[in-house]
Amino acid sequence: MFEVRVQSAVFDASAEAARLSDARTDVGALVTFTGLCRADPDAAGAPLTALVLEHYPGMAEEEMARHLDTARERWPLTGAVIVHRHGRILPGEPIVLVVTASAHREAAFAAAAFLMDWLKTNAPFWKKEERGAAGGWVAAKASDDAAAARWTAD
Amino acid sequence: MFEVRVQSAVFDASAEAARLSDARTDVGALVTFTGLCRADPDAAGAPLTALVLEHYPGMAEEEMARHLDTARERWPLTGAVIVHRHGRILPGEPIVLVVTASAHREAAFAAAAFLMDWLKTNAPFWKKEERGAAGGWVAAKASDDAAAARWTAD
Amino acid sequence: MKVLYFAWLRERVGRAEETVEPPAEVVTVADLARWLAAKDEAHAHAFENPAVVRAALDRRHVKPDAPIAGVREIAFFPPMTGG
Amino acid sequence: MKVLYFAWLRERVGRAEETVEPPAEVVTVADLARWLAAKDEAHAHAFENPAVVRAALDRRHVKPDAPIAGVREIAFFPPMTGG
Repeated sequence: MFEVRVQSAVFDASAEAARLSDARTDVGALVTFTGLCRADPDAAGAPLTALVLEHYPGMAEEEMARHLDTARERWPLTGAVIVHRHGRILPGEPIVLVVTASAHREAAFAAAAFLMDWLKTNAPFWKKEERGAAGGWVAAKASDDAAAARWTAD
Repeated sequence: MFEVRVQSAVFDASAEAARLSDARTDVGALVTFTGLCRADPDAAGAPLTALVLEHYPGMAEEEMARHLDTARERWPLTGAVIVHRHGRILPGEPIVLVVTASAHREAAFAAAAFLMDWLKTNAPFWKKEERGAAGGWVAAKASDDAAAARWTAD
Repeated sequence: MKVLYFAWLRERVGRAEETVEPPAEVVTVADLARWLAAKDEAHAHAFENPAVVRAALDRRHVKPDAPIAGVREIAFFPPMTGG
Repeated sequence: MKVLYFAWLRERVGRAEETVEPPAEVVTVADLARWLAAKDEAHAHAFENPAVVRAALDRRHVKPDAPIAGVREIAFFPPMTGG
Protein backbone atom coordinates (compact mmCIF):
# COMPACT_ATOMS: atom_id res chain seq x y z
CA MET A 1 0.00 0.00 0.00
CA PHE A 2 1.47 3.29 -1.12
CA GLU A 3 -0.29 6.59 -0.49
CA VAL A 4 0.30 10.33 -0.18
CA ARG A 5 -2.16 12.75 1.39
CA VAL A 6 -2.45 16.45 2.26
CA GLN A 7 -4.98 17.31 4.94
CA SER A 8 -5.71 19.90 7.60
CA ALA A 9 -6.87 17.38 10.21
CA VAL A 10 -4.50 15.79 12.73
CA PHE A 11 -3.45 12.30 11.57
CA ASP A 12 -3.19 9.08 13.56
CA ALA A 13 0.36 7.83 13.03
CA SER A 14 -0.30 4.42 14.55
CA ALA A 15 -3.36 3.79 12.38
CA GLU A 16 -1.36 4.68 9.26
CA ALA A 17 1.49 2.38 10.33
CA ALA A 18 -0.93 -0.44 11.13
CA ARG A 19 -2.27 -0.33 7.57
CA LEU A 20 1.22 -1.25 6.31
CA SER A 21 1.81 -4.22 8.58
CA ASP A 22 -1.54 -5.66 9.74
CA ALA A 23 -2.43 -9.10 8.40
CA ARG A 24 0.91 -9.47 6.60
CA THR A 25 3.93 -11.64 7.34
CA ASP A 26 6.39 -10.17 4.82
CA VAL A 27 7.13 -6.91 6.65
CA GLY A 28 10.25 -7.10 8.81
CA ALA A 29 10.76 -3.41 9.48
CA LEU A 30 8.37 -0.54 9.96
CA VAL A 31 9.71 3.00 10.38
CA THR A 32 7.42 5.84 11.41
CA PHE A 33 8.64 9.42 11.36
CA THR A 34 6.45 12.13 12.85
CA GLY A 35 7.46 15.76 12.55
CA LEU A 36 5.93 17.91 15.30
CA CYS A 37 5.46 21.61 15.87
CA ARG A 38 7.84 22.95 18.54
CA ALA A 39 7.21 26.01 20.71
CA ASP A 40 10.90 27.07 20.63
CA PRO A 41 11.33 30.76 21.39
CA ASP A 42 13.03 32.97 18.83
CA ALA A 43 16.18 35.04 19.44
CA ALA A 44 14.08 37.67 21.22
CA GLY A 45 12.60 35.03 23.54
CA ALA A 46 9.09 34.97 22.04
CA PRO A 47 7.72 31.41 22.02
CA LEU A 48 5.97 30.08 18.93
CA THR A 49 2.19 30.17 19.37
CA ALA A 50 1.27 28.53 16.05
CA LEU A 51 2.52 27.57 12.61
CA VAL A 52 0.43 28.28 9.54
CA LEU A 53 1.26 25.98 6.66
CA GLU A 54 0.47 27.16 3.15
CA HIS A 55 0.73 24.67 0.29
CA TYR A 56 0.30 24.45 -3.45
CA PRO A 57 -2.78 22.22 -3.86
CA GLY A 58 -2.28 19.67 -6.58
CA MET A 59 1.45 20.16 -6.92
CA ALA A 60 2.01 19.20 -3.26
CA GLU A 61 0.36 15.80 -3.74
CA GLU A 62 2.05 15.27 -7.13
CA GLU A 63 5.49 16.13 -5.75
CA MET A 64 5.01 13.82 -2.76
CA ALA A 65 3.92 11.02 -5.11
CA ARG A 66 7.00 11.60 -7.31
CA HIS A 67 9.28 11.36 -4.23
CA LEU A 68 7.53 8.18 -3.19
CA ASP A 69 8.06 6.69 -6.67
CA THR A 70 11.76 7.56 -6.44
CA ALA A 71 11.99 5.88 -3.03
CA ARG A 72 10.30 2.76 -4.41
CA GLU A 73 12.83 2.62 -7.24
CA ARG A 74 15.74 2.88 -4.80
CA TRP A 75 14.59 0.60 -1.96
CA PRO A 76 12.53 -2.62 -1.82
CA LEU A 77 9.53 -1.25 0.08
CA THR A 78 6.40 -3.25 0.83
CA GLY A 79 4.47 -0.07 1.59
CA ALA A 80 4.75 3.63 2.44
CA VAL A 81 2.49 6.47 3.48
CA ILE A 82 3.17 10.21 3.52
CA VAL A 83 0.71 12.58 5.18
CA HIS A 84 1.38 16.31 5.31
CA ARG A 85 -0.87 18.77 7.09
CA HIS A 86 -1.68 22.31 6.02
CA GLY A 87 -3.37 25.17 7.84
CA ARG A 88 -2.90 26.30 11.42
CA ILE A 89 -0.90 23.93 13.63
CA LEU A 90 -0.32 24.36 17.36
CA PRO A 91 2.85 23.52 19.29
CA GLY A 92 2.86 19.83 20.16
CA GLU A 93 0.71 18.89 17.17
CA PRO A 94 2.03 16.70 14.35
CA ILE A 95 2.85 18.29 10.98
CA VAL A 96 4.11 15.49 8.78
CA LEU A 97 4.13 11.70 8.81
CA VAL A 98 6.28 9.29 6.83
CA VAL A 99 5.82 5.56 7.30
CA THR A 100 7.91 3.03 5.39
CA ALA A 101 7.71 -0.76 5.48
CA SER A 102 10.18 -3.26 4.10
CA ALA A 103 11.47 -6.76 4.68
CA HIS A 104 14.71 -5.21 5.98
CA ARG A 105 15.48 -2.37 8.36
CA GLU A 106 18.13 -0.67 6.21
CA ALA A 107 15.63 -0.05 3.41
CA ALA A 108 12.90 1.18 5.76
CA PHE A 109 15.25 3.58 7.59
CA ALA A 110 16.91 4.92 4.45
CA ALA A 111 13.65 5.44 2.56
CA ALA A 112 12.06 7.28 5.51
CA ALA A 113 15.08 9.59 5.90
CA PHE A 114 15.20 10.17 2.14
CA LEU A 115 11.51 11.05 1.97
CA MET A 116 11.80 13.49 4.87
CA ASP A 117 14.86 15.20 3.40
CA TRP A 118 13.12 15.63 0.05
CA LEU A 119 9.87 16.80 1.58
CA LYS A 120 11.76 19.51 3.46
CA THR A 121 13.34 20.96 0.34
CA ASN A 122 11.03 20.02 -2.56
CA ALA A 123 7.45 19.66 -1.41
CA PRO A 124 5.60 22.97 -2.00
CA PHE A 125 4.76 23.88 1.59
CA TRP A 126 5.65 27.10 3.38
CA LYS A 127 5.60 27.71 7.11
CA LYS A 128 4.65 31.01 8.68
CA GLU A 129 5.24 31.46 12.38
CA GLU A 130 2.95 33.16 14.86
CA ARG A 131 4.77 34.48 17.91
CA GLY A 132 2.20 36.55 19.73
CA ALA A 133 1.84 39.72 17.65
CA ALA A 134 5.09 38.97 15.82
CA GLY A 135 6.00 36.14 13.47
CA GLY A 136 6.88 35.72 9.83
CA TRP A 137 7.81 33.26 7.13
CA VAL A 138 10.30 30.55 8.02
CA ALA A 139 13.48 30.80 5.97
CA ALA A 140 14.76 27.69 4.19
CA LYS A 141 17.77 26.12 5.88
CA ALA A 142 21.04 25.37 4.11
CA SER A 143 21.30 22.26 6.30
CA ASP A 144 18.09 20.94 4.72
CA ASP A 145 19.47 21.48 1.23
CA ALA A 146 22.63 19.63 2.25
CA ALA A 147 20.58 16.77 3.72
CA ALA A 148 18.60 16.41 0.51
CA ALA A 149 21.73 16.66 -1.64
CA ARG A 150 23.39 13.68 0.04
CA TRP A 151 20.91 11.35 -1.71
CA THR A 152 22.15 12.41 -5.12
CA ALA A 153 25.85 12.63 -4.22
CA ASP A 154 26.39 8.85 -4.05
CA MET B 1 11.84 9.82 29.44
CA PHE B 2 14.35 7.08 28.75
CA GLU B 3 13.54 3.42 29.26
CA VAL B 4 14.56 -0.10 28.24
CA ARG B 5 12.41 -3.16 28.75
CA VAL B 6 12.46 -6.88 28.01
CA GLN B 7 9.08 -8.61 28.00
CA SER B 8 7.26 -11.58 26.49
CA ALA B 9 4.02 -9.69 25.84
CA VAL B 10 3.29 -7.87 22.58
CA PHE B 11 3.99 -4.14 22.95
CA ASP B 12 1.95 -1.17 21.76
CA ALA B 13 4.30 0.92 19.62
CA SER B 14 1.97 3.92 19.45
CA ALA B 15 1.48 4.04 23.23
CA GLU B 16 5.26 3.97 23.74
CA ALA B 17 5.74 6.74 21.17
CA ALA B 18 2.96 8.82 22.72
CA ARG B 19 4.75 8.78 26.08
CA LEU B 20 7.69 10.61 24.44
CA SER B 21 5.68 13.39 22.81
CA ASP B 22 2.38 13.86 24.66
CA ALA B 23 2.01 17.14 26.57
CA ARG B 24 5.37 18.47 25.36
CA THR B 25 6.26 21.19 22.89
CA ASP B 26 10.00 20.60 22.58
CA VAL B 27 9.88 17.43 20.47
CA GLY B 28 10.23 18.12 16.75
CA ALA B 29 10.92 14.60 15.53
CA LEU B 30 9.71 11.21 16.65
CA VAL B 31 11.07 8.07 15.02
CA THR B 32 9.51 4.68 15.71
CA PHE B 33 11.17 1.51 14.49
CA THR B 34 9.30 -1.78 14.81
CA GLY B 35 11.03 -5.04 13.90
CA LEU B 36 8.54 -7.74 12.97
CA CYS B 37 8.67 -11.51 12.54
CA ARG B 38 8.55 -12.51 8.87
CA ALA B 39 7.27 -15.86 7.57
CA ASP B 40 9.90 -16.02 4.80
CA PRO B 41 10.48 -19.59 3.60
CA ASP B 42 13.99 -21.04 3.85
CA ALA B 43 16.02 -22.38 0.90
CA ALA B 44 13.99 -25.62 0.98
CA GLY B 45 10.72 -23.65 0.80
CA ALA B 46 9.57 -24.25 4.39
CA PRO B 47 7.90 -21.11 5.78
CA LEU B 48 8.74 -19.90 9.26
CA THR B 49 6.05 -20.92 11.75
CA ALA B 50 7.52 -19.18 14.81
CA LEU B 51 10.62 -17.61 16.29
CA VAL B 52 11.72 -18.46 19.81
CA LEU B 53 13.83 -15.74 21.37
CA GLU B 54 16.17 -16.66 24.17
CA HIS B 55 17.86 -13.90 26.14
CA TYR B 56 20.29 -13.37 29.00
CA PRO B 57 18.10 -11.88 31.75
CA GLY B 58 19.80 -9.00 33.48
CA MET B 59 22.55 -8.55 30.90
CA ALA B 60 19.99 -7.89 28.13
CA GLU B 61 18.50 -4.94 30.03
CA GLU B 62 21.93 -3.67 31.09
CA GLU B 63 23.32 -3.86 27.57
CA MET B 64 20.27 -2.06 26.15
CA ALA B 65 20.65 0.64 28.81
CA ARG B 66 24.36 1.04 27.95
CA HIS B 67 23.50 1.46 24.25
CA LEU B 68 20.89 4.01 25.17
CA ASP B 69 23.44 5.94 27.25
CA THR B 70 25.82 5.93 24.29
CA ALA B 71 23.07 7.24 22.01
CA ARG B 72 22.27 10.01 24.50
CA GLU B 73 25.93 11.04 24.55
CA ARG B 74 26.03 11.20 20.75
CA TRP B 75 22.70 12.84 19.93
CA PRO B 76 20.53 15.45 21.70
CA LEU B 77 17.55 13.22 22.48
CA THR B 78 14.54 14.34 24.50
CA GLY B 79 13.49 10.74 25.08
CA ALA B 80 13.89 7.15 23.92
CA VAL B 81 12.36 3.75 24.58
CA ILE B 82 13.65 0.30 23.67
CA VAL B 83 11.40 -2.73 24.13
CA HIS B 84 12.61 -6.21 23.16
CA ARG B 85 10.44 -9.29 23.38
CA HIS B 86 11.56 -12.78 24.34
CA GLY B 87 9.81 -16.14 24.08
CA ARG B 88 7.74 -17.49 21.21
CA ILE B 89 6.84 -15.00 18.51
CA LEU B 90 4.57 -15.68 15.54
CA PRO B 91 4.95 -14.32 11.99
CA GLY B 92 3.46 -10.85 11.78
CA GLU B 93 4.08 -10.12 15.46
CA PRO B 94 6.47 -7.39 16.59
CA ILE B 95 9.85 -8.38 18.08
CA VAL B 96 11.60 -5.14 18.91
CA LEU B 97 10.71 -1.48 19.27
CA VAL B 98 12.97 1.56 19.26
CA VAL B 99 11.46 5.02 19.67
CA THR B 100 13.60 8.14 19.66
CA ALA B 101 12.53 11.74 20.17
CA SER B 102 14.54 14.89 19.53
CA ALA B 103 14.13 18.51 18.57
CA HIS B 104 15.58 17.63 15.16
CA ARG B 105 14.98 14.81 12.70
CA GLU B 106 18.65 14.01 12.00
CA ALA B 107 19.26 13.11 15.65
CA ALA B 108 16.08 11.06 15.96
CA PHE B 109 16.78 9.09 12.76
CA ALA B 110 20.47 8.53 13.50
CA ALA B 111 19.89 7.45 17.11
CA ALA B 112 17.14 4.99 16.10
CA ALA B 113 19.31 3.42 13.39
CA PHE B 114 22.30 3.30 15.74
CA LEU B 115 20.27 1.61 18.49
CA MET B 116 18.90 -1.00 16.09
CA ASP B 117 22.33 -1.77 14.63
CA TRP B 118 23.80 -2.22 18.11
CA LEU B 119 20.87 -4.27 19.37
CA LYS B 120 21.32 -6.67 16.45
CA THR B 121 24.95 -7.36 17.22
CA ASN B 122 25.40 -6.68 20.94
CA ALA B 123 22.19 -7.30 22.85
CA PRO B 124 22.24 -10.85 24.26
CA PHE B 125 19.27 -12.32 22.39
CA TRP B 126 19.29 -15.43 20.21
CA LYS B 127 16.66 -16.42 17.70
CA LYS B 128 15.67 -20.01 17.01
CA GLU B 129 13.43 -20.71 14.05
CA GLU B 130 10.55 -23.15 13.90
CA ARG B 131 9.77 -24.32 10.38
CA GLY B 132 7.29 -27.14 10.84
CA ALA B 133 9.33 -30.05 12.15
CA ALA B 134 12.57 -28.36 11.08
CA GLY B 135 14.21 -25.17 12.29
CA GLY B 136 17.36 -24.17 14.12
CA TRP B 137 19.35 -21.27 15.49
CA VAL B 138 19.64 -18.18 13.34
CA ALA B 139 23.23 -17.45 12.32
CA ALA B 140 24.63 -13.96 12.88
CA LYS B 141 24.90 -11.90 9.71
CA ALA B 142 28.11 -10.24 8.54
CA SER B 143 25.93 -7.41 7.22
CA ASP B 144 24.73 -6.71 10.77
CA ASP B 145 28.33 -6.53 12.02
CA ALA B 146 29.14 -4.12 9.22
CA ALA B 147 26.09 -2.00 10.02
CA ALA B 148 27.12 -1.76 13.68
CA ALA B 149 30.75 -1.03 12.79
CA ARG B 150 29.84 2.05 10.75
CA TRP B 151 29.01 3.91 13.97
CA THR B 152 32.57 3.56 15.23
CA ALA B 153 34.28 4.14 11.89
CA ASP B 154 33.65 7.86 11.78
CA MET C 1 -1.29 31.94 -18.80
CA LYS C 2 -2.19 31.63 -15.14
CA VAL C 3 0.39 32.85 -12.61
CA LEU C 4 0.21 31.66 -9.00
CA TYR C 5 2.01 33.17 -6.02
CA PHE C 6 2.69 31.52 -2.68
CA ALA C 7 3.88 32.58 0.79
CA TRP C 8 5.53 36.00 0.93
CA LEU C 9 5.42 36.37 -2.86
CA ARG C 10 1.63 36.12 -2.61
CA GLU C 11 1.60 38.65 0.22
CA ARG C 12 3.84 41.10 -1.65
CA VAL C 13 1.99 40.84 -4.96
CA GLY C 14 -1.25 41.17 -3.03
CA ARG C 15 -3.02 38.29 -4.76
CA ALA C 16 -2.79 34.51 -5.02
CA GLU C 17 -3.17 34.36 -8.80
CA GLU C 18 -3.58 36.36 -11.94
CA THR C 19 -3.86 35.73 -15.66
CA VAL C 20 -1.25 37.38 -17.86
CA GLU C 21 -0.44 37.51 -21.58
CA PRO C 22 3.25 38.31 -21.85
CA PRO C 23 4.67 39.49 -25.20
CA ALA C 24 6.59 37.11 -27.48
CA GLU C 25 10.01 38.25 -26.25
CA VAL C 26 9.23 36.77 -22.81
CA VAL C 27 10.67 33.29 -23.43
CA THR C 28 11.91 31.90 -20.12
CA VAL C 29 10.83 31.81 -16.48
CA ALA C 30 13.43 34.49 -15.72
CA ASP C 31 12.09 36.65 -18.54
CA LEU C 32 8.59 36.36 -17.12
CA ALA C 33 9.77 37.25 -13.60
CA ARG C 34 11.47 40.39 -14.98
CA TRP C 35 8.40 41.29 -17.03
CA LEU C 36 6.11 40.83 -14.00
CA ALA C 37 8.48 42.85 -11.77
CA ALA C 38 8.10 45.78 -14.17
CA LYS C 39 4.27 45.83 -13.80
CA ASP C 40 4.04 47.81 -10.56
CA GLU C 41 5.58 48.41 -7.17
CA ALA C 42 3.96 45.34 -5.57
CA HIS C 43 5.36 43.00 -8.23
CA ALA C 44 8.72 44.77 -8.10
CA HIS C 45 8.85 44.12 -4.35
CA ALA C 46 7.94 40.44 -4.80
CA PHE C 47 10.67 39.87 -7.38
CA GLU C 48 13.32 42.21 -5.93
CA ASN C 49 15.68 39.31 -5.17
CA PRO C 50 15.35 36.77 -7.99
CA ALA C 51 17.84 34.42 -6.26
CA VAL C 52 15.23 33.49 -3.63
CA VAL C 53 12.34 33.00 -6.01
CA ARG C 54 11.60 29.46 -7.22
CA ALA C 55 9.22 28.48 -9.99
CA ALA C 56 7.10 25.57 -11.16
CA LEU C 57 5.66 25.09 -14.63
CA ASP C 58 2.47 23.06 -14.67
CA ARG C 59 3.29 21.86 -11.13
CA ARG C 60 6.89 20.80 -11.76
CA HIS C 61 9.97 22.52 -10.37
CA VAL C 62 11.99 24.30 -13.07
CA LYS C 63 15.12 26.42 -13.37
CA PRO C 64 14.95 30.14 -14.34
CA ASP C 65 16.06 29.32 -17.91
CA ALA C 66 13.12 26.98 -18.55
CA PRO C 67 10.99 28.07 -21.57
CA ILE C 68 7.40 28.95 -20.75
CA ALA C 69 5.90 28.33 -24.19
CA GLY C 70 2.78 26.15 -24.02
CA VAL C 71 2.56 26.30 -20.24
CA ARG C 72 -0.89 26.74 -18.67
CA GLU C 73 0.13 27.44 -15.09
CA ILE C 74 3.29 28.98 -13.68
CA ALA C 75 3.87 29.35 -9.94
CA PHE C 76 6.37 31.57 -8.13
CA PHE C 77 7.30 30.90 -4.51
CA PRO C 78 10.15 31.10 -1.98
CA PRO C 79 12.30 28.06 -1.14
CA MET C 80 10.07 25.38 0.38
CA THR C 81 9.91 24.96 4.16
CA GLY C 82 7.62 21.97 4.57
CA GLY C 83 8.27 18.73 6.35
CA MET D 1 32.30 -19.24 39.71
CA LYS D 2 28.97 -19.56 37.92
CA VAL D 3 29.07 -20.41 34.21
CA LEU D 4 26.00 -19.72 32.04
CA TYR D 5 25.32 -21.07 28.57
CA PHE D 6 22.90 -19.70 26.00
CA ALA D 7 21.36 -20.81 22.69
CA TRP D 8 23.13 -23.76 21.04
CA LEU D 9 25.91 -23.74 23.63
CA ARG D 10 23.27 -24.41 26.28
CA GLU D 11 21.77 -27.16 24.15
CA ARG D 12 25.15 -28.81 23.51
CA VAL D 13 26.35 -28.61 27.11
CA GLY D 14 22.94 -29.89 28.18
CA ARG D 15 22.41 -27.34 30.93
CA ALA D 16 21.86 -23.60 31.31
CA GLU D 17 24.35 -23.11 34.12
CA GLU D 18 26.89 -24.82 36.33
CA THR D 19 29.29 -23.85 39.10
CA VAL D 20 32.96 -24.57 38.50
CA GLU D 21 36.22 -24.07 40.36
CA PRO D 22 38.96 -23.97 37.76
CA PRO D 23 42.60 -24.40 38.84
CA ALA D 24 44.93 -21.40 39.20
CA GLU D 25 46.48 -21.84 35.74
CA VAL D 26 43.11 -20.99 34.15
CA VAL D 27 43.64 -17.23 33.86
CA THR D 28 41.66 -15.95 30.86
CA VAL D 29 38.27 -16.53 29.23
CA ALA D 30 40.01 -18.59 26.52
CA ASP D 31 41.76 -20.69 29.20
CA LEU D 32 38.41 -21.37 30.84
CA ALA D 33 36.80 -22.35 27.54
CA ARG D 34 39.63 -24.84 26.89
CA TRP D 35 39.40 -26.19 30.44
CA LEU D 36 35.61 -26.62 30.15
CA ALA D 37 35.96 -28.27 26.72
CA ALA D 38 38.18 -30.94 28.31
CA LYS D 39 35.50 -31.90 30.87
CA ASP D 40 33.42 -34.23 28.68
CA GLU D 41 32.06 -34.83 25.21
CA ALA D 42 29.13 -32.42 25.64
CA HIS D 43 31.40 -29.53 26.62
CA ALA D 44 33.87 -30.47 23.88
CA HIS D 45 31.03 -30.25 21.34
CA ALA D 46 29.91 -26.85 22.66
CA PHE D 47 33.40 -25.37 22.44
CA GLU D 48 34.57 -27.18 19.27
CA ASN D 49 34.82 -23.93 17.33
CA PRO D 50 36.09 -21.22 19.71
CA ALA D 51 35.84 -18.59 16.95
CA VAL D 52 32.04 -18.59 17.21
CA VAL D 53 31.83 -18.52 20.99
CA ARG D 54 31.41 -15.13 22.68
CA ALA D 55 31.71 -14.43 26.38
CA ALA D 56 30.52 -11.98 29.02
CA LEU D 57 32.07 -11.48 32.48
CA ASP D 58 29.57 -10.25 35.04
CA ARG D 59 27.23 -9.29 32.18
CA ARG D 60 29.72 -7.36 30.06
CA HIS D 61 31.05 -8.45 26.69
CA VAL D 62 34.74 -9.40 26.83
CA LYS D 63 37.46 -10.71 24.51
CA PRO D 64 38.95 -14.20 24.92
CA ASP D 65 42.07 -12.77 26.58
CA ALA D 66 40.12 -11.11 29.41
CA PRO D 67 41.23 -12.32 32.88
CA ILE D 68 38.56 -14.11 34.88
CA ALA D 69 39.98 -13.47 38.37
CA GLY D 70 37.35 -12.13 40.77
CA VAL D 71 34.47 -12.74 38.38
CA ARG D 72 31.25 -14.14 39.82
CA GLU D 73 29.42 -14.98 36.59
CA ILE D 74 30.76 -15.88 33.17
CA ALA D 75 28.48 -16.52 30.21
CA PHE D 76 29.26 -18.29 26.93
CA PHE D 77 27.03 -17.84 23.90
CA PRO D 78 27.03 -17.64 20.10
CA PRO D 79 27.05 -14.30 18.25
CA MET D 80 23.89 -12.39 19.13
CA THR D 81 20.91 -12.44 16.77
CA GLY D 82 18.44 -10.15 18.50
CA GLY D 83 16.80 -7.05 17.14
